[in-house]
Amino acid sequence: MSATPEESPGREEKPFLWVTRPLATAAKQFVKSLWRPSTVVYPFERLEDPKFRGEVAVASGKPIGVGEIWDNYRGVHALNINTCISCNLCAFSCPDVCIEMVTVPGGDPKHPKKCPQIDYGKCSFCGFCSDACPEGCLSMTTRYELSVHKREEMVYSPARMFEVYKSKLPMNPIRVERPANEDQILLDPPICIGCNACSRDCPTQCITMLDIAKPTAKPGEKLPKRIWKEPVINDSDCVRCGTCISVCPKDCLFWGTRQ
Amino acid sequence: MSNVSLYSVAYTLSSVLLGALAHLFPAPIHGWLISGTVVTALAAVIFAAILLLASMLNTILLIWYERKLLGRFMDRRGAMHVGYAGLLQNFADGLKLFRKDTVRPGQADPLGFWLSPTAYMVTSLVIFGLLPISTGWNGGSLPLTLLLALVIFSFAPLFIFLGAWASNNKYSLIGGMRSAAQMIAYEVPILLAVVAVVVLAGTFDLNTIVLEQRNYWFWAPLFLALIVFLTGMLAEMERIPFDLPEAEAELVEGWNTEYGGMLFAFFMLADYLRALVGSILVVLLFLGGWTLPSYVPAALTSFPLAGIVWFMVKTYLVFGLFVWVRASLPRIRTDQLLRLGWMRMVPLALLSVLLAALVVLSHCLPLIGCVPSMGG
Amino acid sequence: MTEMWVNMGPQHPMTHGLWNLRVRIEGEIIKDVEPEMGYLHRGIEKISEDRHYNEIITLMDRTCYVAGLSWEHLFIVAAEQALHVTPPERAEYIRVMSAELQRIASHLMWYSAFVQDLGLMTPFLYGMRDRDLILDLFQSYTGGRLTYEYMRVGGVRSDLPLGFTQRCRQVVDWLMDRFVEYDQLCLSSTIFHERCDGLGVLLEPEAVAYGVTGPMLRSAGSRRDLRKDRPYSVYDQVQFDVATATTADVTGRYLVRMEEMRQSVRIVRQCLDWLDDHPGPVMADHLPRWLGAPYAPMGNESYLLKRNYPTGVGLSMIEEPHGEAGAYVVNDGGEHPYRVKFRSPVLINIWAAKRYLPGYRVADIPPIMGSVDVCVGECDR
Amino acid sequence: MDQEQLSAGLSARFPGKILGVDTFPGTNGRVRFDATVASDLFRSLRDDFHFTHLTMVGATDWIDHREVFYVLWSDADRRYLILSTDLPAESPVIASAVPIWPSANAHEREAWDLVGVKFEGHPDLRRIFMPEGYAYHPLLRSFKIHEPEDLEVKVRSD
Repeated sequence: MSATPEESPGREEKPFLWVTRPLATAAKQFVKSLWRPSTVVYPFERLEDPKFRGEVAVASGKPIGVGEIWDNYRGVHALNINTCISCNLCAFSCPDVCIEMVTVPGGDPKHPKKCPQIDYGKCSFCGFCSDACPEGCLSMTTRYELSVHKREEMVYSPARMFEVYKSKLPMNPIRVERPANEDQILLDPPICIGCNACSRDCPTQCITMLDIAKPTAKPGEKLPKRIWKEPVINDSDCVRCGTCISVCPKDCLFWGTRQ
Repeated sequence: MSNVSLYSVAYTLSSVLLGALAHLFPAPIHGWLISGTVVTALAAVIFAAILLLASMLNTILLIWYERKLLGRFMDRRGAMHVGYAGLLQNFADGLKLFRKDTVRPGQADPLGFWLSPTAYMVTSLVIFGLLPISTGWNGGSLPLTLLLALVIFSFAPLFIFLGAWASNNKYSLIGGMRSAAQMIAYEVPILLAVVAVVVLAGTFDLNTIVLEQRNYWFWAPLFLALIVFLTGMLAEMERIPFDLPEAEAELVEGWNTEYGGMLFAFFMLADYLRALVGSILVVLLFLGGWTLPSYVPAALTSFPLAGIVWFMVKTYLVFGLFVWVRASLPRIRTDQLLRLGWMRMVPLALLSVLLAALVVLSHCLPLIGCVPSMGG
Repeated sequence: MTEMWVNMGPQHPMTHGLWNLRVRIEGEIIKDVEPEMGYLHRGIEKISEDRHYNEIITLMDRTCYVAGLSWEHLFIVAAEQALHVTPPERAEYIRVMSAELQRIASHLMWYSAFVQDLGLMTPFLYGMRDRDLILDLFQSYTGGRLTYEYMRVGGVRSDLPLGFTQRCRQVVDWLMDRFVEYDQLCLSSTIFHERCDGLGVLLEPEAVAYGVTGPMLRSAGSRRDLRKDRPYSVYDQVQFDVATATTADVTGRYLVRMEEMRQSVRIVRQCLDWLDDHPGPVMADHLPRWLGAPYAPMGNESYLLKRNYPTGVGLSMIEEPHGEAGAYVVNDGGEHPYRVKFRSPVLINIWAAKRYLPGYRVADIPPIMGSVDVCVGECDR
Repeated sequence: MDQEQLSAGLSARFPGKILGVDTFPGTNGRVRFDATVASDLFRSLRDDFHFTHLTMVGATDWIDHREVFYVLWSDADRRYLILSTDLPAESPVIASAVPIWPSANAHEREAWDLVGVKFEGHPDLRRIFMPEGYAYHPLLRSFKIHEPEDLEVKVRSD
């Protein structure tokens, strides 16, 4: 058995079972909480309701923030379908792979409109998707009650998240600013075939195909078979979603910094 | 109101019921039904039923009371949704437990396993037949009521140990052994404290003990005995800080780990029954029972059933004291508990017996002065 | 009496999580113990190999569910070292403030659970009630109450909201008063001393040999505190004292943790003063592409070759509420870390139970193991 | 004691077995050593260089070889030291540090469990997190997650 230090700080020589101080402390709290204990009786009183927080604050003297602490809360997502540009960034940024882009009415047949559908059975409410959303159409609200009877009901379709949006709940205002010298999408011109895939699929329509001069073929040299156009990217409109990179058949677009 | 007793109420009820019933039958049965023997027998049954109902209701109310009180000590609310202020919560809990399956572990001994909760419960209930609630409101006045009540009260460790051993679980076994050791150790100071009261009152009859307190309550001369008795009762009731047998941090649920459903409810109810008995004993022995001091205005003591009301108020206040202790003290260890029992409580109890004897011999009290009728 | 093995766990009120303490007892005396871990092993180190650096932060909150921000801090320090990223100073101050608030919250959680193990439930409610105020603070700037996902490689997610420093000061002032109340409930009670004095003694040389760190080591008289010895973030800019005790027992650990909470309040106040005076960015420039806010697909592997990101190894050891936590991050130039290894202080502190538990009674297990402050999430990872 | 002193002292004691000392920010450096002298090196580091704490033991699978790293702490210097050694992938065996630092016990069991490095002389080298009899070492690069059959517990025949 280990050595037992006899002297312990904070211990004074008191008769066995000297317990008046804790009894007094408990009694003090008893008197204090007679009028209104700190409990917020959840289904009837709500934490986000300033009234009850105020009551608790007054009754117990606690410095409880009223209302404003809910501003950044990360709850159920609200999606504004009208402004969604189908950029896929939310789905790409999701660490739990719970966001699936599903077709919603409103797009043209060649270029269907896709909006996120979130499986809350997998979602970890990290907020990366709403941070990533360039248009601010996917936000997190203060709604936190998610219990349902079936697993299928945990999947929120875009229409359902649009209803959340329309219910005008307070929404998380945080928008993460992009780094100042962010990577841009650059082109490797010799590889490009001018196929227009990037321009067609760009959600913000910031890629325009510009004609380039067709070089004159030197004798004995065969010109590459391609369309003589090249994408030009408007950086100020680009949301850095990388759709063009994923659709490029020749891998001629890449991330980089313009020197 | 003093001539109304619980038994007279039961007898009246019985004769009315039987009288009504007798009209339905022809003469021989009619005559037999209204005969004294049958009426008395039914009166006894009704008497027991009323006692059972009252004690059970009080126990359940006690649980509610503890939950609410403990909640306020802890800055929360306690039960509040079922019924007014959660009054029906315990009935809901009981219903839930009643619907649950009672599972006996395969290796557990069936007889001991089933017997011990029942016996524990029954022995706790029997005491209620002996305790006087108010003048006439008791099961009968025996000369040795107090002794009998204490003897039945001390049956509990036997059944706890039986149940613990029978459930064939290591936690239960340790809990059962602790329980037995603890209860046996604290019988001694409790009995010594009671001896002090008996010395002062000169009788073992609880009715007489209460009546002896008409001039002064015994807590004043016997303050030491009161402290010893309260501490011992805490240990006997297995409440914090002496709830080692069911110390849930190390022993899961102690000796009732293996019990579930209604059997667990039996243990739980019996625990609170014992708590109620303990509080009632404190009131009877030290706080003047159903009497109030003479300087209290007569209006407060003369309304119907005033004795019972004041008795219950006192009982619940005493139980509130136990709850207060529970809210502010941690649990102590077995060896410390036994050390406290044998080395502090027994000497204190002996000292209080001595004090009681001195008070009786000198016919005088420290603060109140000399009273001629003192000492039985 | 014969000896017997008792399984305390994996479902047992003493364990505070999922682990199993096998105890060989003779009567009520402990003869030998054998901790068994792994019931909560989620393979966080393996999952990390498949994730972006910032996405690992969501795992860190779940590694230790009572000290999420501390573990985020731990990983971020290592990842920044491996990725050669320097965060702005304001972000460092916010991190230190968060880590210290988290330390108070974690210690309050410990206090609640520990005293409840002693059989007293009132402090549990008090501790949880007061911890809620800190969670409110966290919610106001991270958006979460338990899983914060706040720190990022190169900074933090967002700046503090308006009026935060004011409210935070109110909260810590209020907490300072509550600490007195906690001591009244425990230290002023003779029963508490009867239960805790001289229990679980682990003297300094043994503690060092068994790798025990944190409050358990400091309660044995050691002054080892990584915040002082090897200051990370901006701990060299703030003044505080290392809390120590000399008894090496449960009471000593209680005293150390209580004093640490007071010192944490001191650090938080200094950080708040600094943050009031120095507005600025909270995110570093010059981040690799996949560390920026949106995580777009990299396209093809050739991208990495074109950018030629540097490789590196990061090691961070920080003073987490439970002890010294470590992270070892190997960056091979890719989007994901090649290897992430964490050191869990709790695992080692539990492991030393073989040394500090035998000889005491069964009834002493809850206070002793409670004083270790077990968090199985970080132990099993 | 700074990095040069340490490096010189170690090289003098173990000639040819210290493969190099790299600088590592915030520590006394990263010492790469030959695994054959592991036990003596540990003893020397504890007794002569006062690295009293063993803070962390871990292993990395580099596919062609496995790296075992140790993080030590010296109370005298208030600095860390990283030790690192490469083991062949086919037989990753190294002497255990438990006789020198008892705290290595859990760390080495973890390294054995997750990366499959064997520590000779360890008193109780069992799995610590994965179930007993599990067929894989999950932190090897060859172990792929998201394969349900791998997630089931497989008990080896031996």
